[in-house]
Amino acid sequence: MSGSFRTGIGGRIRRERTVRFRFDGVTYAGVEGDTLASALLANGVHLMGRSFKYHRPRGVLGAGADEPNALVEVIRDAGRTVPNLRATQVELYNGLEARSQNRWPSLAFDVGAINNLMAPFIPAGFYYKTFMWPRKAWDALYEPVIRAAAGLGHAPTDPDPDSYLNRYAHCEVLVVGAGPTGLSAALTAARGGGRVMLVDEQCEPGGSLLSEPDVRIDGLSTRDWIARTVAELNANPRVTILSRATAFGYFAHNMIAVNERLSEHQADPVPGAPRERLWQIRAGEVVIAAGAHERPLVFPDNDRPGILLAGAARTYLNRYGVLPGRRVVIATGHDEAYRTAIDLSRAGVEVAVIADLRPRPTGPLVELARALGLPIRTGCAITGSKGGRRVTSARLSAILGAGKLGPPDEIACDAVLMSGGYTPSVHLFSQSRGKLRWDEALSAFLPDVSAERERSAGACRGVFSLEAALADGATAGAAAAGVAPPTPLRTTAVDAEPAGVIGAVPHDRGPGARAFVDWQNDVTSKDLKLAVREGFQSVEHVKRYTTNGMATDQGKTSNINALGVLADELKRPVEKIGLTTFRMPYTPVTFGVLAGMARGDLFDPVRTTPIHGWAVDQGAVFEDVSLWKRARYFPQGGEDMEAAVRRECVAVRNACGIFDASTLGKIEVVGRDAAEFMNRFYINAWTKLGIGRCRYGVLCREDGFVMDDGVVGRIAADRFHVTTTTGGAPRVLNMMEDYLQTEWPELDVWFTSTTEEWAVIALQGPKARDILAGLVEGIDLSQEALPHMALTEGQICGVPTRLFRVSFSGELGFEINVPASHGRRVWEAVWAAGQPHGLTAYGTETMHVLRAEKGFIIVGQETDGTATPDDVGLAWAVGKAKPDYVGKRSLARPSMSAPDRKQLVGLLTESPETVLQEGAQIVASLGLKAPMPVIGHVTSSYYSAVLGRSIALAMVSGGRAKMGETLYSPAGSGDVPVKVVGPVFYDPEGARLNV
Amino acid sequence: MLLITCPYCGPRPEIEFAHGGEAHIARPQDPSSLGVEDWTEFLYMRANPKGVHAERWRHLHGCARFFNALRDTTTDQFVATYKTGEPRPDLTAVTA
Amino acid sequence: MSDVIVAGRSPFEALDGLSMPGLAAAPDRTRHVLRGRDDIHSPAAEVLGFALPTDACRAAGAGGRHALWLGPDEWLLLTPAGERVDKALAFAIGDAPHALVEVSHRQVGIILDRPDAAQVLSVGCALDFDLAAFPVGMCTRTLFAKAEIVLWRTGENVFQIEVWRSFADYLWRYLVLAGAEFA
Amino acid sequence: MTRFSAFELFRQGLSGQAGWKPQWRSPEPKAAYDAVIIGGGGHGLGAAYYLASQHGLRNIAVIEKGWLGGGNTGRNTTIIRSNYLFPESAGLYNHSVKLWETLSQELNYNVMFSQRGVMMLAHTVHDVQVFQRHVHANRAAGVDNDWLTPEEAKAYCPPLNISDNMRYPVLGAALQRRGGTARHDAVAWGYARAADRLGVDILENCEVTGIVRNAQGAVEAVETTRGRIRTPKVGVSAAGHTSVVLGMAGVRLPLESFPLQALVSEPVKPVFPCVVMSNTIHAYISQSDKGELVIGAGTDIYTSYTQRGGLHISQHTLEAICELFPQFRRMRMLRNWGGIVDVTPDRSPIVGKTPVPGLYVNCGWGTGGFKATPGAAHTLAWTIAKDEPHPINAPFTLERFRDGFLIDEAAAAAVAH
Repeated sequence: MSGSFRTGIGGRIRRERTVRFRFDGVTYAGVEGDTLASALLANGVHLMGRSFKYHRPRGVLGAGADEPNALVEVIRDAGRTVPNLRATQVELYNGLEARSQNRWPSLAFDVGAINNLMAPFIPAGFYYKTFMWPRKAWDALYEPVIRAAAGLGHAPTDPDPDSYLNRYAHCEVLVVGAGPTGLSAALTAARGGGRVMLVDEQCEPGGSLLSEPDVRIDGLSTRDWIARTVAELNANPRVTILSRATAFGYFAHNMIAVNERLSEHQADPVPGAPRERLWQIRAGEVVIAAGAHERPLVFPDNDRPGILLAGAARTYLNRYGVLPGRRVVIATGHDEAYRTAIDLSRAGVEVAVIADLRPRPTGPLVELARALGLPIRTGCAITGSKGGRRVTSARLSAILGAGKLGPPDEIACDAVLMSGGYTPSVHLFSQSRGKLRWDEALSAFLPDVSAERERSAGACRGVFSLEAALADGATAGAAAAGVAPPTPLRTTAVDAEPAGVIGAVPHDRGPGARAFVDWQNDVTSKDLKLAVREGFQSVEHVKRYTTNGMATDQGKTSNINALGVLADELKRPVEKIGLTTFRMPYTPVTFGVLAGMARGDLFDPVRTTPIHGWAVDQGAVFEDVSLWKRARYFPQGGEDMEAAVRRECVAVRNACGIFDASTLGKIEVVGRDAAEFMNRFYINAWTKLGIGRCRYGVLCREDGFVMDDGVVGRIAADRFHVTTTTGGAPRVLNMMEDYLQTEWPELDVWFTSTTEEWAVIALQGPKARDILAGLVEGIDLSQEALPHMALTEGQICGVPTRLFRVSFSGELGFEINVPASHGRRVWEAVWAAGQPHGLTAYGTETMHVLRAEKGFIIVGQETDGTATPDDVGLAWAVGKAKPDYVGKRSLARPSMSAPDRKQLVGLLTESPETVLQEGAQIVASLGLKAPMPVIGHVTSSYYSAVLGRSIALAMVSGGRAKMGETLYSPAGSGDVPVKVVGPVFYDPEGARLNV
Repeated sequence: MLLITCPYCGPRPEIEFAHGGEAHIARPQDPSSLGVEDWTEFLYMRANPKGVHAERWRHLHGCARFFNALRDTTTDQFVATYKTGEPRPDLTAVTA
Repeated sequence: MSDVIVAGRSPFEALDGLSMPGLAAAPDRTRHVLRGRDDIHSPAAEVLGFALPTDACRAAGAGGRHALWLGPDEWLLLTPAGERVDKALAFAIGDAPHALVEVSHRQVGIILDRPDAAQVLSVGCALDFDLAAFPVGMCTRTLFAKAEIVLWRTGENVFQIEVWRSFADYLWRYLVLAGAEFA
Repeated sequence: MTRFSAFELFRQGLSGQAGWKPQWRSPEPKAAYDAVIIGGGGHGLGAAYYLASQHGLRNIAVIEKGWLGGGNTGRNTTIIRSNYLFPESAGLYNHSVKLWETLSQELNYNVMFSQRGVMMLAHTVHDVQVFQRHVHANRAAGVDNDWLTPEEAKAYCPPLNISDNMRYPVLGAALQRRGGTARHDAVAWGYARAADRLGVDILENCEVTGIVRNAQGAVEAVETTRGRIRTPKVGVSAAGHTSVVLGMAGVRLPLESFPLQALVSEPVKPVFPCVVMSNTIHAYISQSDKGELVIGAGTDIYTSYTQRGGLHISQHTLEAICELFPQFRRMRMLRNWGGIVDVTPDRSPIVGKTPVPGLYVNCGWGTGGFKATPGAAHTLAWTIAKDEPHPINAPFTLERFRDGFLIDEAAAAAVAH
């Protein structure tokens, strides 16, 4: 019966273009222009899914973004699977493979449907009331079972190979929605000459007009009017139209996020073709023309396949040329359903009856239906349906008033088309934080007070008549663009009475009957009443307790009916109950498009130094330090890190090592008040620091805790070369600017980041001077001319250098600053010159060991944001005479000099081979059980090759008073005794420095 | 993403800025002369108002200047932005 | 010392030929950051041969020299490779408070010159590139994706980008990827 | 009050579930109470419950300006763990975890505490040092925390990408097996129902407009939109609004309130067995009982009470999620929301007395509030009842800022989440 529900003519499909696709393994034929839903309906397939909780068989309910039932997995391959797609929005393509969800073993026969029989015992929130005994069973049994039953489709199993794009855009007017209102708004706004963007979620502009073949606008058919309008807009270079583009989020200051689908609708996207694009649009003015969603009727058994929204049925007929059935019952509380009845009967479908809840429906549409001789029952409620995987009959009862119903009768049918009226789509308006008001006449919330430069137009603000909506759009577009509105367009549309019904339809089916409000989450009017009975009166509580409106359709079809049910139950007007807040996104948005291009290489910048390439060539192993890649060690011939580091350490101590220190932060502090600023900023005294001399600087936060450190050189009276930690550079510069700009604007000093101006080559070891001697020009390297903590400027290898005589290793050392472009060339020259001297390249790991042997701290390793300079043995650095510096006042607090503060000490294990783990805890006595009083922790721990034993630095409470004492470090293998010693393990008198 | 009007560069996207916390908290001229309560007040206590808030921003990835702003923390709408050192604008004047 | 600079290494080496029409490394330049108040304007103008731009986010230039306004007291001076103006400036400015720091090697220049240059930039930069909002001659620090750049529009479809050298590789790769959709 | 049980569900099922009574009353405010708790979230309701159940105070009220659990209780990613660095923090959070383990039974309300394990990923050498320090510190404090190799981490969480060619490869992980998640709304409702059963008045839609102090400066009453209520003791658990409420009593706090966003995917069948956190690249993810992937984003950079943040914050988090779990790139964000988190300078909470006699505060939880709900409520109740801190919340005083005894988990490089 393939295609047997397809009409012969009409619609926006191309019948001559057959499209083959598979659903649950069965091959079907559709046509170009179909959605998966319309193609299945054309094949007479209504059963498309199973509900979340009761696993009830479900057919398609709607025709668009509001679909709660027909959710499918679309599979291209293991990495290209998407769960929970609405069949109503999946554009058909050749070879499309779709699978129904939340059923086992098959859609037709689903074991999970057992839940349906259990329904009386698993009402809303049942899981809060049980699964508590025995305690253990929750982890072992209950929860795993609950989880297995939950969920809809399956997550993809392989990495997504597709790419996603990003675009920032700006326009004077953004129009959301390309239905009649939006098209009219964009057309008018464009005449203002500004940039206009028109975004629409469907595959082509037109919106509701795509389902309106017979109306004429301005003398044209809707098809021609859309074409003419789009053509005029496209002809304007200042106008951008985006289709398949959903405006899903409205953010502060008129930032609207739009998800554009680029290739999902194609049968064979070009390999590597981007899949989606995120648009972040900053708009001067926004016109929301988002339309409205049709409301289902809440009556018993209203969820059988074959029961769908009347407007959706009309869309399937008029846009897709598909008949929802052959003999239909129309159940309505709203005029629009009459259009469906009229169009269907004209298409040859038997309209068994139009059951209208309203006692005396009037108006042109009703009259038209009467004139066509369609059977109409007024004051008639639909009170049930029959059928298994497809509805077979509808149960109708006359409403006698006073809650009484007449005797029911059954009308055979293969489809029930229902309408409770239309709910304006106020999602985006609400997201923008605009205020809504309840309109009793329309039974709808409407935009009231805008929070942004925004205006709603057309159906999304309750203007439903086509002619009025066109005019409303034009007015909004004109106002947004600051132009005069054009003369209104005339149409041949027949208007419907806008009012409809909300809440539950009266029925006489007893307590067992289930009338669904939220189809996907299986929330019935009974569940809502139960919630109220249990004291959940806030609409947010009811939503959360029953999960009404929390399914993947986010309540587009259910929220207002739920409010209606609550209003009845609470005997309170709807506006007193209020509406749950609308949250972005309007429809679900792919993670990938939000992550955008930030993946792999581009996830984060990879910062490398000018010397990086050399280290790569040497087979260095790198580590990530903030955004930088730093060489950690240079293994030779299959060395592991331990072996490499021991070799590198010994080489530095006995000969010389070369180390890339380029990542260290550098800030040039310049101006006649430079010294004064340094005095106020760092804890040290700077005024007396001679030109050509260096000093180790320590920076505290205002709360007195150590924040950063580094060597500072004085280049000139008014110029300091400040170095910072690798990760701390931006923090320090920002803090400098903060104090200068907001606290001390009177100082004449400026800061410039020079981190990347200079490549820094650290040459450390007894042979350093010999190696350097042949490379420098006009620089006296002697101890007298260039002692420890001195600096000079000159040339090296023909390029200018700032040469620092500094050491972070305890050896004779130089830090050669050269212009970054020359870093590698100079490095290679030094490397070559060093070979005869046994020059060895070393990385950060060896650097850490060398400085630990000397008891030098690393900020962030010895300190953790709660250490004062004195705690880490840097009290000597404080400029005692200074009246003030950042942190001084805080350091004066009594607690900052409490004797039991954690203080930096050295630790030696009894066995020289035992290397404590960094982070290991320190306790005062043996054999303690947790929770135990901890008095400290190991901050750094290494095996020192040159000392032939392990060493550790630790922060220990009152540590400096515990010299010589034995403490313990609890470990899995038992407590490790450690002796407290000074933090300097190697060359304590510093003899090796001053040579 | 907020749109923030830098007093020097004009309206710019939020990602170019760093937030600097509450404005108009001047560091004492001579901190050492402050009692512990006053120092704690300066160091830590914040108004954190629900409503119009005077706050510091820095156009970090722009002109790099610190400046001040009045913003309603219940709507995130800016009332005014002004240069560091300028007095907090009189709201009645601004909103008039 | 321009010859030396030419002998220096460019951070683009790692990119092994990754390229895109209209994307090129700018010629080497000598760069300085000049900081100071109003009293340096006229002495600076004497040396540079044109007035320092004092309008926000505007560049000025003459004779191959350019000054880009980056902040109310901050200019980026670009001069042909090796043409140094620092000593002359320091002398001319004299005692007026100021700071002059060379940053020739801190950053590199990239030129984006193609009909859709503004669109390519819009992939990663949130600024409005409409000529009314970002006219020719405008310059500013901003962000492109996760990299801070100085963006300078030198023609309707021509942008000069200055970026710190360790971000150049990231920026270049990102621009090439961004341009791919317009290919 | 009907007791919850499978049997009761079945019994009610036979009568269309028609016999259930309200889970808590909606009483009119009395003129006076022995104690009043401001804030009807998990913390406030819990404090009332423990005051009633452990300290015998029955004549007390909880005042909520909106609906119960409408603040951060209903807006978080429900992560529960106690593997904090400093013993003070570990003590407080571990006190909570112990209470969580029997909370469903104690309240006779299934809060669905799921001890699926919380795994914190290390991506750098520094991370490794910090997390190994955590493991050692936690063990000494009696808190379970294990160090895992990348392979062990993958075995515990199969979807995890541990390949070396990631921008920030996984170098290891710290796993607390007792950590997990819970059903956030149920916590508020469960405490409310249990407190109500003990006589606590829960006053919804009742906003505090003033705190009245007597001549000695002590608390005397609270002014509300439902009238003045006399009480000698007021406990404030108002999360993001704490500054505003304490401002009514003239108390200034070291707090700033920031938007904190979270999001969920569409529900899918079970695919994610635990909780994974990466502080370095800002990704926090688990899967709810309903099947949604629950993802925590970071805070926006500015203070705000809008309960809304910028899209770029969620983007940043999803970048990280998609790197760690590239197979989730095609999953879709269903819902995104924002809470208001009150943050202290050391990212640790303030639980205890204030300068105003009779006024007690529980605030500053930043992103860590939900996991601490029972422990914070329990110790606040103790402090209110005895007018002195419980040993566990004693370190978390307001005075620690004056005296410099910070408990700085953030600076210790393990951002508290």
